[in-house]
Amino acid sequence: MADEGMQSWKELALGCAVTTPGNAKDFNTGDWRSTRIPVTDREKCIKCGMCYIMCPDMCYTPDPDAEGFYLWDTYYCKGCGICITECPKDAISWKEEEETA
Amino acid sequence: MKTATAALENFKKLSPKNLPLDEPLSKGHRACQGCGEVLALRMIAKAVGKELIAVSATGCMEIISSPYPQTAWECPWIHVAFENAASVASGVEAGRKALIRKGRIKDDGAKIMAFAGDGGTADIGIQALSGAIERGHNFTYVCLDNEAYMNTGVQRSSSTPYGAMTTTSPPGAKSKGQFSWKKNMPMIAAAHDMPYVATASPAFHMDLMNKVRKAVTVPGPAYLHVFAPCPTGWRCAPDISVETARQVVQARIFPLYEVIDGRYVLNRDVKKPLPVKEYMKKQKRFAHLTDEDFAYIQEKVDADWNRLKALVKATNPED
Amino acid sequence: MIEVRFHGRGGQGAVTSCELMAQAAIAEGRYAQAFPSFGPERRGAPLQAYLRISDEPIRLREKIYEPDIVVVLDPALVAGGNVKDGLKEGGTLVANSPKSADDVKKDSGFNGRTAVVNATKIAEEEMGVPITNTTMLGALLKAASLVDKESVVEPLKNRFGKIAEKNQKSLERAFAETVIEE
Amino acid sequence: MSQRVGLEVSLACSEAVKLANVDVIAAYPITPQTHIVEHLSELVADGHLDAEFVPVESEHSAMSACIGSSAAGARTFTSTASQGLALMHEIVFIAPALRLPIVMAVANRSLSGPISIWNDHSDIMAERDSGWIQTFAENGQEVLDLTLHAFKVAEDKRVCLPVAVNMDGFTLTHVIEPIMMPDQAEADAYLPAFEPQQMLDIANPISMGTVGVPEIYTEARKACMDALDNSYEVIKEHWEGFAKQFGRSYNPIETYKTEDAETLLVTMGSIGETAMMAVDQMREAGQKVGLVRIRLWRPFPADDFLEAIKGAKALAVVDRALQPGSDSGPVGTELKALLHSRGKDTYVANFVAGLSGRDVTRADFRMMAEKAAQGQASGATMTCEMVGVKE
Repeated sequence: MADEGMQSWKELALGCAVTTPGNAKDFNTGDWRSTRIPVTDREKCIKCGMCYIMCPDMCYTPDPDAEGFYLWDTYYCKGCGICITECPKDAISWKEEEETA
Repeated sequence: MKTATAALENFKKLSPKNLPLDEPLSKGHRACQGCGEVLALRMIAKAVGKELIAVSATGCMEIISSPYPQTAWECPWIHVAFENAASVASGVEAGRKALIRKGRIKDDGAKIMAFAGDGGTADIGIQALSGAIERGHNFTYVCLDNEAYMNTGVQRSSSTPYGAMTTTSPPGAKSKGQFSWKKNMPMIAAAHDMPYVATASPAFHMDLMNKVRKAVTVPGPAYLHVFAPCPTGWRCAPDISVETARQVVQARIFPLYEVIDGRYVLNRDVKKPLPVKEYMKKQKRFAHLTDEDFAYIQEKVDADWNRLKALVKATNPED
Repeated sequence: MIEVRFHGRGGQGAVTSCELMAQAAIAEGRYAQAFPSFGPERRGAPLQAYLRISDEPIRLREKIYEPDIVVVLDPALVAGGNVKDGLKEGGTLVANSPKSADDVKKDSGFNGRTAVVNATKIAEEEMGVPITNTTMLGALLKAASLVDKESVVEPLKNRFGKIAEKNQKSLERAFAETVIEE
Repeated sequence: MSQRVGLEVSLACSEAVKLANVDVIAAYPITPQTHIVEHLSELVADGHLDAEFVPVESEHSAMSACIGSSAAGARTFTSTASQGLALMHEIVFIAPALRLPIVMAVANRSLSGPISIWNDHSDIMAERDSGWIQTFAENGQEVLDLTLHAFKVAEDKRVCLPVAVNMDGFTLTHVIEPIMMPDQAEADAYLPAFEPQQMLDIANPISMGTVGVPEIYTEARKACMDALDNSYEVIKEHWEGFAKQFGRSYNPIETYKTEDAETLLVTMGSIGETAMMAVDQMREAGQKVGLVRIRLWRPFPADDFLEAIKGAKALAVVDRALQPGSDSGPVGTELKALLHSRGKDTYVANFVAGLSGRDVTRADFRMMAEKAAQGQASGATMTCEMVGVKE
């Protein structure tokens, strides 16, 4: 819960511990991105996973519907562009966000 | 004592096909765009997986992962202060050791890791680190080296490279920027005659993750020195963090090597090095340097590389 | 309550003397305090240690300013000038010295009751070392029945293990050879 | 069966830690605490105590390692003094914030400079506001008893706070005196095994020591303040339990001949027993003087104190530490603020005595009590006096 314990001191966990592991996942770092998003051209993609392993924000996850491809997550992508620079096949490129909306 | 050598005899390497899926560091952390440090941290945590108990020093990685009431840690995690990650980790290790011996907790194979930045390691934390290594606690200490105090706004540390501009090593009429050579932390760690020391870079992720696995496999202390590009502090584009982490190795500035029971192993022999100028020119922290300065730095980099090669030769007499 | 001040040198075991006496008294069901002078003195430097023994619980935590008894472990400290400091008029000086009680009185400047024994000689002969702390307990016990002599046997054993017997013998000899002059 | 033994007080402290079956000791040697850790390392080396002895490279790391060990779920002890406590200072505050029940023996010694190894309370007073429960022992028996009690209180799930047991350096630590030493069965009956409320466990991950953003820092501190306040009842309860188990009873505030007393000495630590003797002397001389000893310093037992002094006209409050720039010592400040906030006009004469091993004698106590009585009678301004300072 994102606002756990923010109301009253009486509701804080012992020693201000956070007892819900990984609840930062609720936090929308996609807000940090400006207008551009990385878009993968699946024609060029060789499923090497560099985007998956090199993303500091863990925005790429294996696509359950398309074996071997990776899905990009708008909720976390801060728009750093590492995936674009590191893609060995230049399969990922910037697109204006409106174009894909 | 060949502690590490024996423990690594049957070491099974990770391959790109069998990467662990768990991410002990979760999404939603608040690191800067293109942060090379959080990328390295993510890879390290991933390499360990569900068995990780993490101790963080105060610094970027602590701040961005734990603003109450959120945590980006899926694993047990503790932060106490800036300079004491190694001592906190030694306490965690000692506590668990006693409890396991007394049968009060089961030996679940947890791996204790301490994470600190270069300031928390090479400067204010070096005493605690040295003590913890010397006492032989079974833990892995990871220095995430972004070459300055980034958390507080890019002040110089003893790990800042010569010539770099920081907010406390500004270039000026009487200054080249950072006035001293970068402190050689991995070799300082190795001087403790500890079982396992390694350098790594997130650009070489398989090398990095395998070194992490080795570090946690080896009984006793292990030290990892991980290069961690900081686009914010180094004043470069966020998309080139990995490229920077690659080029620093290709320029022989940050060689990838291991020290296993005192034996130096060069993991990547760079035959045709990139000139240091090529590496440095993309980072505005070096923008004020002249060709003369680059030549001066190149000389030092070459000398350090030769020393490392000599150490490899000296400690591998059979080769 | 009896208050005793020991004069010795760092390394001569004055603190151990106090400790053994305190433990003997406590073993008798009585009360005691033993404490060193809390100084920066190192081996060889003159120092003092203190002992209180009482039949009642001891509440006093002042230093000992007016001892009933002063014990000097090292002959060279007798003439040091400060052994008689605060020593009560009716008190007793117990000194390790090869000299006569009269000479000890002259050297120390204390004219009251004085007990003298050549503890260094006894310790050398019985234990092969010139450490007089346990030997001088024999002299102290002869001069004042602070505790039953038998009560010291156990603490000596606990403290010295194998060499307790030699210490015990040295103590007994000092007890026998101490000369007291009123 | 408890046994009556003659033992150095430092060793009695170590023996209490052994009776507590502590899991981890992380400590760095410093005078006058050394005998405590030396003896503990011996107990571990000889196999008499099954614990990890972590010989850290500094006190800063001692407290850091204690935090790690306690967070791992281990019963944890450390001990220090003076400069060591000062070096630890930064981390001292973090233990209660993380709600870790660490027990620390402080062999109280003055702070530099000038460097001085002797006893006063300036070291612990610099940690006064750290959020630790703080008790002061008056004699060797109390050192042992308060140490056992400290674990019991710290680990109580209603408390979960660290406890500092203060014992005057040298004046207590280096004295051999009679101690009633409980046996292991008695100690176990009083202090069961540690059951941590939360710990670093890969089966149940938690994050400890997160960033306190402005929206939460105030609440986090309030929660700790509340925990410290609430520990008072538990502290008393476990002293009552101790009395039942061992026959020795303790209270947050102890009184001696306070009934009908017009002037009260107020002390903390080992000078209390000498003060009692001074009271006896003054009573014999017909003076209506009594003594109040503060055993529990944090949380301060305000109501007990007010009850203890209710009939008195004047207090002679003996501080063992300076509070430079203030017109009182730390205890004096505490008591004056309390009296004022409760609308009491009891006269307070504040003295700082016994700095760094300077003896506090019966004569000193008589002088202080007399000055307090005279001050009250004449309505003199209440300034703080450094006892025995050479002009």
